[in-house]
Amino acid sequence: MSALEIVGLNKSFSGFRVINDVNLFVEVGERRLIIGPNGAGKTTLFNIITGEIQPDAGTILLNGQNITNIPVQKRSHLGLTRTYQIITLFPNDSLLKNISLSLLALSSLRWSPFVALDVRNDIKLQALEVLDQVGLKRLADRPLNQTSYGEQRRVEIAMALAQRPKIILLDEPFAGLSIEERTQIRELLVSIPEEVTIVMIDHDMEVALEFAEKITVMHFGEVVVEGSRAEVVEHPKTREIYLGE
Amino acid sequence: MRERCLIIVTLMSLVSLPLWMGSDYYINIASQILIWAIFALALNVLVGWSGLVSLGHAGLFGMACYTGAWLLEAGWGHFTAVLGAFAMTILVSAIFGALSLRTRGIGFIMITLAISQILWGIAYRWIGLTNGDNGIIISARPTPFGIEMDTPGVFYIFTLIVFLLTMLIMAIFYQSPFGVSLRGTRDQSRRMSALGFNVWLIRFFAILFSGFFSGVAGLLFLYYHQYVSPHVLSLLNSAEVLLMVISGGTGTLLGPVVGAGLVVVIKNVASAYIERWNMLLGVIFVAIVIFMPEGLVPGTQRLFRWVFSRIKSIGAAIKSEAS
Amino acid sequence: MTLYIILTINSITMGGLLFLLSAGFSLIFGLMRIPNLAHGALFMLGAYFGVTFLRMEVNFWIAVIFSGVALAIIGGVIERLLLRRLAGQELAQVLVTLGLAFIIADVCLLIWTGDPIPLNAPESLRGVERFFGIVFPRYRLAVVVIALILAIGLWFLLERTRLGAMIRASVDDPEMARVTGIRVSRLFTIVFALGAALAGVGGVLSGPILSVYPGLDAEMLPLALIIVILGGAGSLPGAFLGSFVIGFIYNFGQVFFPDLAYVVLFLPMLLMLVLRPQGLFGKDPL
Amino acid sequence: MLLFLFKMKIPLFCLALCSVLVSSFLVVAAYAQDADPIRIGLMTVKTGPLATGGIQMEQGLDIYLRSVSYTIAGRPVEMIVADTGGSPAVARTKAQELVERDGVDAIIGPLAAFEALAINSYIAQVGIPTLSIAAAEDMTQRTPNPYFIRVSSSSAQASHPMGHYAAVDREFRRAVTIADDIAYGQEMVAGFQRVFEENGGRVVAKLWPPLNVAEYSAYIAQIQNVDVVYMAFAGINGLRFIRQYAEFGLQGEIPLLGGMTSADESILRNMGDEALGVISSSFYSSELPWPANVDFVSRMREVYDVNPGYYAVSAYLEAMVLHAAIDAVGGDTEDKAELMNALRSVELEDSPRGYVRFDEHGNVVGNIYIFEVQQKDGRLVNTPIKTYENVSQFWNYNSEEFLSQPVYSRNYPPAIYLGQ
Repeated sequence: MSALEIVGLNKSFSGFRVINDVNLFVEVGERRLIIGPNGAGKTTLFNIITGEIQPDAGTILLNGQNITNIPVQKRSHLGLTRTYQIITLFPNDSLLKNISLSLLALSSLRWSPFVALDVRNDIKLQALEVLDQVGLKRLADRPLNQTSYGEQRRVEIAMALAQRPKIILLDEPFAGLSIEERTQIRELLVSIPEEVTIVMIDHDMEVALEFAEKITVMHFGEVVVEGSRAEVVEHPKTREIYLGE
Repeated sequence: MRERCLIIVTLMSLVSLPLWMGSDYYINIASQILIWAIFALALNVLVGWSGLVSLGHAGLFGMACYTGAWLLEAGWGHFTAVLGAFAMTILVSAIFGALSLRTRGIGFIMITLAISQILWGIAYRWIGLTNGDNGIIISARPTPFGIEMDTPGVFYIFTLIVFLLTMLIMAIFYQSPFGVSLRGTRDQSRRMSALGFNVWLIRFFAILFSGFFSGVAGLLFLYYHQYVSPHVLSLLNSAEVLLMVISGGTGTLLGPVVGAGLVVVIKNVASAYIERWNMLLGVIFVAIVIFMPEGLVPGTQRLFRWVFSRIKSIGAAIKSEAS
Repeated sequence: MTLYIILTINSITMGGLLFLLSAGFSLIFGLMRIPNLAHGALFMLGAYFGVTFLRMEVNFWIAVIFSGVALAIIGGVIERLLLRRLAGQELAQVLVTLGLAFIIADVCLLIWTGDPIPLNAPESLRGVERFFGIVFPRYRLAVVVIALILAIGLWFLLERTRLGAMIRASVDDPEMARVTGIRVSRLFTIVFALGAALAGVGGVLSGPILSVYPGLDAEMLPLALIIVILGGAGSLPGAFLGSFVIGFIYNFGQVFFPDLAYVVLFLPMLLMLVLRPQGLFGKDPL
Repeated sequence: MLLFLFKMKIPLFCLALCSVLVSSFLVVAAYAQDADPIRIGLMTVKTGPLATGGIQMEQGLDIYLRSVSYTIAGRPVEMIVADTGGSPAVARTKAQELVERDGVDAIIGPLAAFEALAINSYIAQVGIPTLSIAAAEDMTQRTPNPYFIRVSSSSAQASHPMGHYAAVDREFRRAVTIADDIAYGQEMVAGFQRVFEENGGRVVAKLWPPLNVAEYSAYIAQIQNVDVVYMAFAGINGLRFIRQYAEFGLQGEIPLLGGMTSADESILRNMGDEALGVISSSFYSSELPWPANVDFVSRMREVYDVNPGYYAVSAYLEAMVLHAAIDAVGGDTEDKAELMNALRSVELEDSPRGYVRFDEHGNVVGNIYIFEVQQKDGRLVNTPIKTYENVSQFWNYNSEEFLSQPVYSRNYPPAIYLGQ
C-alpha cells in the first residue's frame, strides 16, 4: 500500500490547464522531492492534495483511502499535514499558542468554550515538547512576530509535526533562508521519524537534492521526469528545463 | 494585591451605585449602559474575535424583544417567555448564520443588513402579530425569587448581575480553546482548515453564541422599557451597536463597554445640554479614527504606555545627569 | 394594460434616478474598496447646495454643476484628511464614514432647518408629455436622458481616457498599478472627489422629484448599497443595469406584492448575495 | 500617586478607566432643585426626519409662554426642552430625565404615537400629567391613561367629518385612499372610509406606501377610474405626494382630499402652485378668522416668520390648557391627581381653534374644519370652507358602541368594495 496515490489529476483555471493528468505514487516512509520552475503547478498540486482546491478530475488516495471528496479539515485528522510557502502563522500569539492551536485541531477539546486553554497542562506540555524538538523551547512565550524568519519557518514545520502526521507536505521549506538556517532545517527534517512520509516541493534543485531518494520533475502542470536522484539529474529534459533551453 | 483591591473597589462602587447616585434618572442611565454593553459585547464576538462585521445585529436583538413580548402578551409566564425568546433568537441566529456565512467582508455586512431589514419590514407590516409601529406594551417586569423589580435600583442590580455574568462568560470564552480557535479563523482561516478545524462550523457557533447574548440584551431592553416597537430592529440600532464596538476597541473586553457608555451618554445625557448632539457624536467618531484608530481602550493603553516610557527615559536621564 | 405601460415607464425613470445615486458609490467602492456610508449624506448635501444656488436665482443646470464642484472639493478634502490614512482598515472606514454622515446630516439641519424643501425643475421641463392618452412628467423623462448621458460620459472617461485606464488598472490590481508608476494615492483622491461630485449632481437632479428633507440620506443609502450589490462592485455597467433592475423590481413589486412593500428590495438583495455573491456583473465575490 | 497608575497592569487600568468614565458623568448629576418655578417639560423631536414638526412645537410653546411673560399663577415658568430624536427608547429616557432629574410639573409632547406609547406605562407609574399631540386612538379610547390628555385630535377625529363632506357635500362616489403605513395613517383612513361608505361612497382601493418609500410614482399609477383621492400622510410625506400628484398631471383632474397633517402649514410654506386646490380636514389652520387666532398668527410671524400649523398650535393650545388648569388649582402643582382633574375639566371659550373642552377619556371635543389650499398675499394658506362644530373622537356614534368595536386599523372596518 502506498502512503499517497494520485491518479489522473486534472485542474484548469479559467480554461488554463495548471495540472495536466498528473499521476503520483509515494510509498510509506518515502522522502519525495517534487521540483520544477515557478508556475509548474507544484503548489496547486499540494492545494489539491490537502483539499483547499477541488480537482476537475482524478482521484487521491491516502493510505489506500479515497479522500478526493473529503473536506479539508477532515484530511488532517487522517494524518495529512502541510506547511506553507508563505508564512501563515498567527503573528500576535506566542510560539506556544501557535503550536497549541495545531494540537488543538485534533483534540475534541477545541469545541470547549468553558475552560481557559492556558490551564490545560497536557496541551502545553505536548507543545513544549514539539518546540524542544525544533530547538525553540527557549522562545516558547515570545510572540511570533518578534522572532526571525528562520525561526518562523521552523515553527511552520513544528506545527505540522505536532499533529504526529503520517504524511507531511512541505512547501519550499528552505525558501529565503540563510545557509546556516538551511542547515538547521535540514537537520530538523532528518530527525523526522522514518515511518513518516515526506513530500517536499522546491524550485531550486541544489538545496533539497540530497534529501530525497526519489524525485519528480514538474513542468507546465505535467510530470516530466520521475526517478532516482541520479536518473533525474542526468535526464536531458531536466537539463532542458533547468539550464534554460 | 493592588489589582485585587482595584477590582474590588470597582465592583463595590458598581454594586453600591444606587446608594450613592441619588437620582433615579442616573441609575436608569447606568442600567441602559449595561444593557447596551451586553449587546455590544455580543456583537464583539463577531466583529472583534471572528472578523465578521455584522450590520444587522438589531435583528437578533429585536427578535428576542418581540418573542418575549408576544409570549407575555399571550399570557405565558416570564419563565416561558424568556426561554421562548432565547429559543427564537438562537433559531434566527442559525438562519442568520446559514445565510450570511456564504460570504465574507463587505458581502457579510450586506447580507446581515438585508436580513435585519427584512425582519424590520415584517415587524412593520405584519400588524396582526406585531401591532405595527404602535408596538407592544408589556405590563410587568418579572419577579425572580419574589423580588419586585419596579424600582430603578433593583432593576439596575439585576442588570448588573447579568452584565457581570456576561463579562465573566466572555472572559472565559476568550481564553477557552474554542475562543482561541475562533480568533485563529479570524487571522488565518485557510490555515485553520488545513490544520483540521471546521472553520464554517466554528463561525456558525460563534454567531449562535453572539446571538444568544444579543437575546439577553434584547430581553433586558424589553423589561427595561416594557415596550417594543419596530424601531428596535432598525438599521440605526444595528449601526449604533457596531459603532459602540468599533469606537471602544474591537476584540477587547472593555472596549465595547466603554463604547456603549459613550454612545448612551451622548445620546441620552449630553443631548440635554447640547442641541447638536448628533454632530458631537459624529465628531467624536471621526476623532477616534484620527487619534486612536484601534479604538478608545487600546488607544488609551497605547497613550499611557508611551507617556510612561517617556517619563521613564526622562527619569533615567535625570539620574545619569545626577551621577 | 395602461397600468403596465405606466409602470414600465416609471421603472425606467426611477432607474435613471437610481443610477444618479449609485454611480458615485459604485465607483468609490469598486476602486477604493471603501464602503462609503456617508454617500447618502453627500447626496443630500448636494441637493441642499442645489436649494441654495436656486434661491440665489442661479440657472438650474449651473446649480447642478456648482453643486457637483462643491461636493468634489468636500470629497477631496475628506479623502485627503481622513480616508487616506485608513487604507485597508474596513472598520475604521465604517466608523469614520458613519461619523461623517452624522455630522453632515446635522449641519444640514442647522443650515437648512428641518423643513422639506422641493427643488423646482427648469421651466422648460415642467409639465407633462402625453402619448396615446398616457400622461407622463417631462422632467422624469429628462432624468433618464441625463442618466444615459452621464453613463456614456463615465464609460468614456473610464474606457477611453488615460485617467480611466489608470483607474481600471488600479481596480484590477492596485499593487501592480503602483509598481508600474501610477500614483494610486492621487488617483484615490480624484476618484473619491469624482464619486462625491456624482452624489452632489445626483442630489440636485433628483431634487425636483424627491425633494430634500432630513432623513433623505438614510433613505437613499440602502438603495445605493442594494444597487451595488446587485450590479457588482465597481462595475459601471453593473451599477447602470442594477439601477434599472431595481427600478423594475421596485415599481412592479410595490403594485403587485403590496404586502412585501418593505422587503421588495432587500429580498432580491439577500437572494443575490446567497446565490451569486459577485453580483450580476462583478468579477469577484465581495 | 501617579506612579501607582503606571504600575497597574493594563487590563486593570482599563477597568479603572472604564469605571471613571462611567461615573464621571454621573457625578454631574445633582444640582439643587428649588421648588419655586413651574417647570414644563417639552418632549419633542429636533433631529432627524420629524424635526420640522418638532421644532414648531417648541416655537408654539415659546410664543404662548412669552404671551404670559413666562409666568403662570404668579409663579415663573421654566421650559425644558428634550429632544427624543424620534426614537421610542430615547423618548422613555427623556421622560425620565424630565421627571426625575428636572422635576417637571407636566410634560407637553411627545410628538409621535410610538413615542407616546413608549412612555405610556411610565407616565401612569409616576403620575405625571402629559399633554400630547400623538394621535393614537386607543390612548384615549380602549386603553385610556389617566395621566394622558389630548387637545389636538385623535387620528380619525378629523377624518370622520371629511368622509361626510366627501360623500354628502361633494357627492363623490368612488374613492381611493393612500396613506402612510403606520397606525396614524391607518386610523385616519379607517375613519374616512367608515363615514364615507355609510353615506353612499365606496372606497375601491386602499394604498399603503411604506413610511420611508422613496417616491410615489408606482402608487400614483394605480389611481385610475375614481372620483376622488383621500390621502393621510404625516411629516414631509404630504409634500412629496402632493408634488408628485401634480407632476403626473392629476392636479385638477381628480380632487385630492387630505387628513390633518397632509397639507399642513409647515409644508405649505415650501410649496408652490402644485398644492392649490388640496382639500383637508383639521382642527386648525392659520386662516381661522377670530381674534385669538389672528393674534397668535401675527406673533408667530413676528417672532419666527412662519404661519403656525398643526404642530405649533398644538403646543400652544396645550400650554393654554395647562395654564387654565394651574389657575384652577390655585398655582399648586404638587398634587398631580388634582392637577389632572383640573386639566380634564378645562374649557376654553376662546382659543385659536375655537371652543375646546374634554370628554371623559381625556380627548378634546372641538370644531373640525374643512380647508382648501388657496393663494393669499403670496402665501399658500388653508382657507376654511366648512365647519363641523363640536366634533368628538366618536363622531356621531354612540361612544359605548364605538368602544366595543375593534380599534381602527388597516383591516377594520373591512373594505367591502375593494376592486369594484
